[in-house]
Amino acid sequence: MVGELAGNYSTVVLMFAFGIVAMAPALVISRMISPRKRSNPVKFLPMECGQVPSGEGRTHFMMQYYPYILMFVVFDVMAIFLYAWGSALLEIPKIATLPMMGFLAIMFGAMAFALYQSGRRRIW
Amino acid sequence: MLKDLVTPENANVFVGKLGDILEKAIDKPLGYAINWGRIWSLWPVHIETACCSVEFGAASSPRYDVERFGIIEAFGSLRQCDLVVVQGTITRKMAPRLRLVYDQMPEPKYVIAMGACAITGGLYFDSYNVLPGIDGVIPVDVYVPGCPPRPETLIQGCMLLQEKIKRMKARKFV
Amino acid sequence: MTSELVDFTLVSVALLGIGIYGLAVKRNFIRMLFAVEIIINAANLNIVAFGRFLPHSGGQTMALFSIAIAAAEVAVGLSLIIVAYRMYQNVDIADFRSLKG
Amino acid sequence: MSVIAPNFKLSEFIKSLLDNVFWIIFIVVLIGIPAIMMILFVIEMPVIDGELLTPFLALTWIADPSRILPIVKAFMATDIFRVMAFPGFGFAALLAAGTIFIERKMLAKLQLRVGPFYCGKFEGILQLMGDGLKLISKEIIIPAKADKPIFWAAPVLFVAAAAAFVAFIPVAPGWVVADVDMGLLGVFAVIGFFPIITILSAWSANSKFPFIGGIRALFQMVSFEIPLILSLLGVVMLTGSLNLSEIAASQSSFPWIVFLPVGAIVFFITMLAELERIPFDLPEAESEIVAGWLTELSGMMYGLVQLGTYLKLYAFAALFVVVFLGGWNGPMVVPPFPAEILEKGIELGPVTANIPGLPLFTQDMLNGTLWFVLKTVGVIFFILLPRGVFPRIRVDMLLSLGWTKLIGLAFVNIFIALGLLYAGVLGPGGLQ
Amino acid sequence: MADAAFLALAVITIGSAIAALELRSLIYGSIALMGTLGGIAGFFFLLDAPFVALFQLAVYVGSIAVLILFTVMLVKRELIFKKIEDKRRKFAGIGLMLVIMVSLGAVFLDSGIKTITTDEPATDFRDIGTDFVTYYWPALILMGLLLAGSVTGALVLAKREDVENDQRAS
Amino acid sequence: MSTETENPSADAKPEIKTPPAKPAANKPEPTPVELPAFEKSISDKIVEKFGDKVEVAFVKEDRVRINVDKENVHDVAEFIRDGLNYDHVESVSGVDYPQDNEIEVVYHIGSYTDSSLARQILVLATRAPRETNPIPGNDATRLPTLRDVFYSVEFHEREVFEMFGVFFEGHPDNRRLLLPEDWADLPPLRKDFAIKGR
Amino acid sequence: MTFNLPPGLALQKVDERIMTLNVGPQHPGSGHMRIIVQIDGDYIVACDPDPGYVHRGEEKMAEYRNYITNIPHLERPVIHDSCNVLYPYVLGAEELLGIEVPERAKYVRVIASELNRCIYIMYWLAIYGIFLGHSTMFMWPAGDRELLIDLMEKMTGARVTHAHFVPGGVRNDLPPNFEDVCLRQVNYFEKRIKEYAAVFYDNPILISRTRDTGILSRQDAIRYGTTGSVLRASGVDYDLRVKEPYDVYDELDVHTNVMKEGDSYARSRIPWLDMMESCNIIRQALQKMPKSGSVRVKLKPNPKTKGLESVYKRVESGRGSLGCYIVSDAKTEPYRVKLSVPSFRNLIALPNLLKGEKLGNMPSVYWSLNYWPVEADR
Amino acid sequence: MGTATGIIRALNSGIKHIATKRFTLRYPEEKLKFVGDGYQFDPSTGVGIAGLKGRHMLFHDHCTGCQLCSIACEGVAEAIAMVKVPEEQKQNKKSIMPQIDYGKCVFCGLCVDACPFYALYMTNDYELSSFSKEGLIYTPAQLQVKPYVAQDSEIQISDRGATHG
Ligand code: SF4
Ligand code: SF4
Ligand code: SF4
Repeated sequence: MVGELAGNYSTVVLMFAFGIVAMAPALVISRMISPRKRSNPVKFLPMECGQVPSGEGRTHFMMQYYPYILMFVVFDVMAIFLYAWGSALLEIPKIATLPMMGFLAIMFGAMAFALYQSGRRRIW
Repeated sequence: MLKDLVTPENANVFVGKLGDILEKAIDKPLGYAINWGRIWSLWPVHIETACCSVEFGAASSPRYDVERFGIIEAFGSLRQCDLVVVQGTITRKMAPRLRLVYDQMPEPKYVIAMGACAITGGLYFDSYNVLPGIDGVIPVDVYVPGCPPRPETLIQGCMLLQEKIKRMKARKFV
Repeated sequence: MTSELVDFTLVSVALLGIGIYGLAVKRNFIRMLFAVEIIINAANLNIVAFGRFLPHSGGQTMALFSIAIAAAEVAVGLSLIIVAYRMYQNVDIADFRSLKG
Repeated sequence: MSVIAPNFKLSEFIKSLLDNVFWIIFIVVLIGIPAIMMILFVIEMPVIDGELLTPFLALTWIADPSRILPIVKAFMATDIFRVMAFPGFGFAALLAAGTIFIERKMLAKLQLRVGPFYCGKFEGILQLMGDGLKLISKEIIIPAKADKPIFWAAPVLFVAAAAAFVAFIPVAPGWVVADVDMGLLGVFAVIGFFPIITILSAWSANSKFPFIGGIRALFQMVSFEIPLILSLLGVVMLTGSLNLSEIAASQSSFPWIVFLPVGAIVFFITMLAELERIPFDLPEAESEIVAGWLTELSGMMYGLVQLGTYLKLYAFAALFVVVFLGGWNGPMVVPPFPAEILEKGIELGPVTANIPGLPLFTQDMLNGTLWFVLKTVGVIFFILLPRGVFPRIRVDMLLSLGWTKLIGLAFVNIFIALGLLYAGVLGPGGLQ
Repeated sequence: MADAAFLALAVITIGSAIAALELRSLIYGSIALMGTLGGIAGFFFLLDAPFVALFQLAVYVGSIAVLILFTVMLVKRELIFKKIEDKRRKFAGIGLMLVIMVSLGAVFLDSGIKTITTDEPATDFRDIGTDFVTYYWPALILMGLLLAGSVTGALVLAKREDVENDQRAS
Repeated sequence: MSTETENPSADAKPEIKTPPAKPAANKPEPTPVELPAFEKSISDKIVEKFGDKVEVAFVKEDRVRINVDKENVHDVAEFIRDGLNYDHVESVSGVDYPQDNEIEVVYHIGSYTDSSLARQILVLATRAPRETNPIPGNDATRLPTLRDVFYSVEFHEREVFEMFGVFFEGHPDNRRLLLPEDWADLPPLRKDFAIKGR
Repeated sequence: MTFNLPPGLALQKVDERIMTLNVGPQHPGSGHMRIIVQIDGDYIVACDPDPGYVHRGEEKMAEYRNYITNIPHLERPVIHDSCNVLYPYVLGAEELLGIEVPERAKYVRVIASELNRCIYIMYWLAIYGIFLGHSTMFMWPAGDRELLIDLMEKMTGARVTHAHFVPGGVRNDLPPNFEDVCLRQVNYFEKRIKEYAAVFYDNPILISRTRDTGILSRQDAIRYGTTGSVLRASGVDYDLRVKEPYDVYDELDVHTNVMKEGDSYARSRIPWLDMMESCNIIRQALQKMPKSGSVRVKLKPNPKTKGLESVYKRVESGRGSLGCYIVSDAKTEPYRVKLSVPSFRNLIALPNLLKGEKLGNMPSVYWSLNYWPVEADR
Repeated sequence: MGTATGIIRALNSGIKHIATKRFTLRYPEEKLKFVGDGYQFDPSTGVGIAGLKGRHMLFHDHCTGCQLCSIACEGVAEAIAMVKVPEEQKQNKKSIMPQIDYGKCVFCGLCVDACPFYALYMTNDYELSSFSKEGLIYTPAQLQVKPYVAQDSEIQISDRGATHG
């Protein structure tokens, strides 16, 4: 039957939902029983070490490490591809490892280049 | 009937009153529990104002170890703290910052004035740049005298503060 | 109503439509990327659905490849956006006409 | 905020209140009770052990408590119980709470001091409760320009994601919330949620330090996810399964750490990084960026994030145990339950001690749980220990560590596994 | 079981797809896009393809969404909330969408696939792995080349070439 | 160091003629109190170079004090650095003399590189005119900065500026340092700034 | 400094990339000061220290107090190094008042000063540990420091603010049996600080974090006029206890620790070596000290100086050479007291060292400068 | 390999310390032992007697009301104020005695040094925290009380580390 496997996974969703259902009340209860005082608008300013904050809080060009995120996207795919291969490894002929090695070699090349690029700090 | 009773304007009243009733019912036990929690979990904000911070550090050192009382030193952000230990002199440059730090902390919050400088200005009673005590800046709960106070005195001050919290109403503000 | 192939295809068609709408209407580069993602996902859904209902393991394999390609595409696309944004300080597609990067 | 009605009169208010009470009672009596009756009438009550579960059965339980057992047993078999209590949330939260307490005490001992001591009379055992009560009664400050929905949701989602992670962990044979074929992949999918929650929470606070911390957390988690994924591949290759229960069961004779120590080390280090534990706690490095992405979280929000963090810690430690240390496998130490004990209880001279809960559990399950918990606590100890011994690493060092050394080691591990497999040491023709 | 889940997923997926395009804030748009991707993953579960589903979750939600969020956060705050589009195009777009949806939907509903359903067991995920390295191995190598090319290209693109290049642009 | 000898002053040569490079008995430390001969040679070199422009206030053991006019202080400082091997300023202190209507700025100059000078402190004092109603930065209380000679005076001079109102011309960064941002009173270390109750 | 700014700075749009962070005054990594850093991504492109949060006007107030009542005041800038910070003032006042100090008092002073140096360094080390995220390294030094504090407390009756040195000697004699206790605890203390090597100084993470960060070359160290451990970590052999011995240091065998590297690691290691040296000195002094004798010259209640005179005295404190410039006129109060404090002198190096560093290096570089904000502000 | 051995050494050192004795002084139960009864000053020799500089103690029968302590403190913290006391103390002609405000006092002991009549001592009492500023002002009558002392913990050094016994 189509969709029978999905039942197994529903417990994960159930657990996730339970996490939300169990924890949201904690915030609500906390909001209910905690004292609140909004006397001073200063209170709601972003915290900046006892200084009245200046400037935009959300601008931060941390570009130095941006290549790592780019690499992550690609190599994540690679890693999970490897799982498809690795979990079936016991059943496939040994010769079939070669394409995977070729794939890995290509990826190693790419990774070496990417690491070299990301190591050069001047260009980011 | 219900409809014209609960208008948007007075809905808050109802909610508030309902809260009050609820509070009455569970006030005693809940208040006690909350106070108990607050007593044993005083997290001081990390604001060093002057040299008393040395002895504040000593109070959390292995020899005196304020963590026995649930006080964790060197806490990161002020948003999670509930105790200001004013560690000494408040200069005119520092005072607004101290006030800001105090303001930005979430309720309930407590203040311990540590050291002669924080209480009255101490040695610097006639200095041109030092405030005579911090009462004018933030309300103080416990005074811990000394210059600097011995860690024992500070711990005693913390115990006094615990006593004070025990007697406080759990919900001071609505 | 039980789950049938046609249900999945219909959902996929809806997503495709939405994606095409987004591509046609939006001029924000990032939004257009969103639209492309939606279209790719619609296609994946179809691939997997057909693979399931006309049993063939190739469907899932195709989907895996498709997702991987999408990942590569997004990486390049976002790099493009960054370059373009750095040049024009904007994400409006109209500004990118002279983009040569 | 609260708008008090301008012409507010107490008498009117009381009158209206009384009216309300009257109406509520009226409506409940007129509609509610029949409705409940009808629902009871319509809904089919489950049959357990050949007995129909009716409300009247409760009366017999009062007379004979042991008759409740089948029902409890049936309840324990449901998903709800698993999610809420035993292998799921309750168990994990209990262990997480224990972890926090142990961490504080152990760190204190390492640092030659006492740690929490006075709270709860005995060695500060209730310290955590105190902290929790305090946090829950603490004001929650939402920064003025914060993105409120995300800001509120992030801590809750963090706990929920951690809980979803816990769902994959098999504690004892058959005791797992989600017994799925691809548990390991599921774990990776769930881990992928944490960076998103972190960065969203950091962004929504609209403050500088959280944003820097969030971006750091993002870089860190994202960079270490790949060595994490790769380091587990060796085990998967050798077992040929992604099911965590099967992986655990496959180690009945020896744990995989014997053959794949490199993978275990890589996994341990990446685990520390994913958990933001001390050598890698850059996102919360207090001497640089205050408290990182937690800076603006106050009160219970902070508490929830802490809870989520420690749930995650438990889940990672458990994953380590399951994958590398053989999960629940261990010598049988729990004595078998003879039938007469189950039925009659233990005879201790004149008295007969009935062990009430015992029939609910099997020997296997108790033994497995025991070993599992022991191993997990051991791993948790080693997760906690670096906090006392190492300083914090720097972010560029961290990233280069993850991307060069650890990925390299992970591949070494993969090739070791491949070699073992093809040399016939392990796998179909080998030891297993 | 599958039906309720199917409906819910359909609503989530399509709703959040619309939201992803129409929400004012790009951040919320990204979150909604994550909803769409997750919904698709749910469909994959329903189609007994958990491997693909989890791959989708890990890759799309776990990494692509992160990358998108990160990029969106780099963009100036005003731009995150700015909507650039005009009315005419919008109506044309809606029209186009409807035409496509109706025509394709009609085609599908009218064709023979309407009745297709299956009782065969789902494909084991190990078959996929086997396929990968046996039947599809050229594709795998190609995929490797593609991924390598993309990461190289992306890095080369995203780096700030040199100073004067940037100055010319500004 | 000896390059300066080609400019002999009109005065009689100083009678103590120690070899300038390596004075006796200063390397091994425990030597007991000796006559401040070495110190005298330092002051003599300065006097030799600048003649009347400098005034040697005292020569004590390890300490030589020289008073200079504000016009010459820069040159003297340069000579002290290049000719005498002193390389850093330990402290810059202002002293207010209301009766003289002057503010004295005292540089304590020491040397790390020259081990024979290790225990020496050369005190270079100069005076700036003082105003009764100072407008820090905009009045006649000015001195040339020594920052280009001795980099280490940077923060010290900033401090003297805010504590005494002595403006150092040519100092790149004459901002407030220690006092609160909104300080509007007299510079506090002047004698006419009375602290409360005294 | 041979660092080139990231090329982004050359652009006109730099302001977008650059974020200004206020580090302090309420910041776990700043102490009582504010450092305004501008960061471009992970790199600090500019840094502006903003001290003065503890400026209490000690120098002004010293003009209103007589030579004795100044004592509690002048030790407040560095209360955990209070003997050393008072030392130059006391020496100067003795010279101005023309007092000869008894021999035993000199030895007591040396012991107190060395103990205090260790106490200071231990606190410094504790904070350095916490700045690097090493909580154990906060706790151990903070705890072991108490061993010496205990000694000082026996000796002077206060934990940190001793007010022990006075012009004319020390306030009170050593308590009975002090020598034995002192030897025992100092020996144990030395054993303890050797333990730190494994967990801290030889820890590979610490080494990789602090090596080659914030390098202060020899020339720069001299040019900025830095002092103390900062100077000696840059390869300049300069210790006032050797170069310009005061009190009885010329009778003791003092060894100067010098390191060549000039990076944060060297700057953090030198104080540790100094502590061992201090232990040695204490042992020597305990041995050589006259077993009995007067420790304080009796003074008139309000001593006066002779006339307009000035002295400049220096001692080697825990942070480096600490000078005190006293101008006196014939009054009971000094005319002007100026403390030339090492923290203030080392502060000059901070903006230069931080420029171009990574943000993660900020705490380690900052605190390795041996900076105590209260002292710098006075 | 240097890295690995370093890490192992650090871990080893950490684990070793788990077995070391705790250094903590459990303060409210245990209290430190000090030298003597507190800081005193012998006006005849001009040298103090070692002891803790804690709360002051005033001997009413020695105090003559000469104000010297107050004058000494003026330069320090202005903590001492001379107040009228009921005229029971025959020694004190002016019937004024010092009253000390511990919110200001810095425990320097200079007032003890200044008292020529051996009337002002310091004691081992340091538990002075209070809820209010007024509670910190100690009148002559309060200063007369000798504090109760039960202080007996000292640092003990053994093979397994230092403890407080
Ligand atoms: S009370 Fe004493 S130790 Fe504390 S800040 Fe003031 S002067 Fe410093
Ligand atoms: S101890 Fe010092 S501050 Fe306290 S009263 Fe005596 S002189 Fe004044
Ligand atoms: S205590 Fe001593 S100094 Fe003070 S008034 Fe009495 S006798 Fe005079």
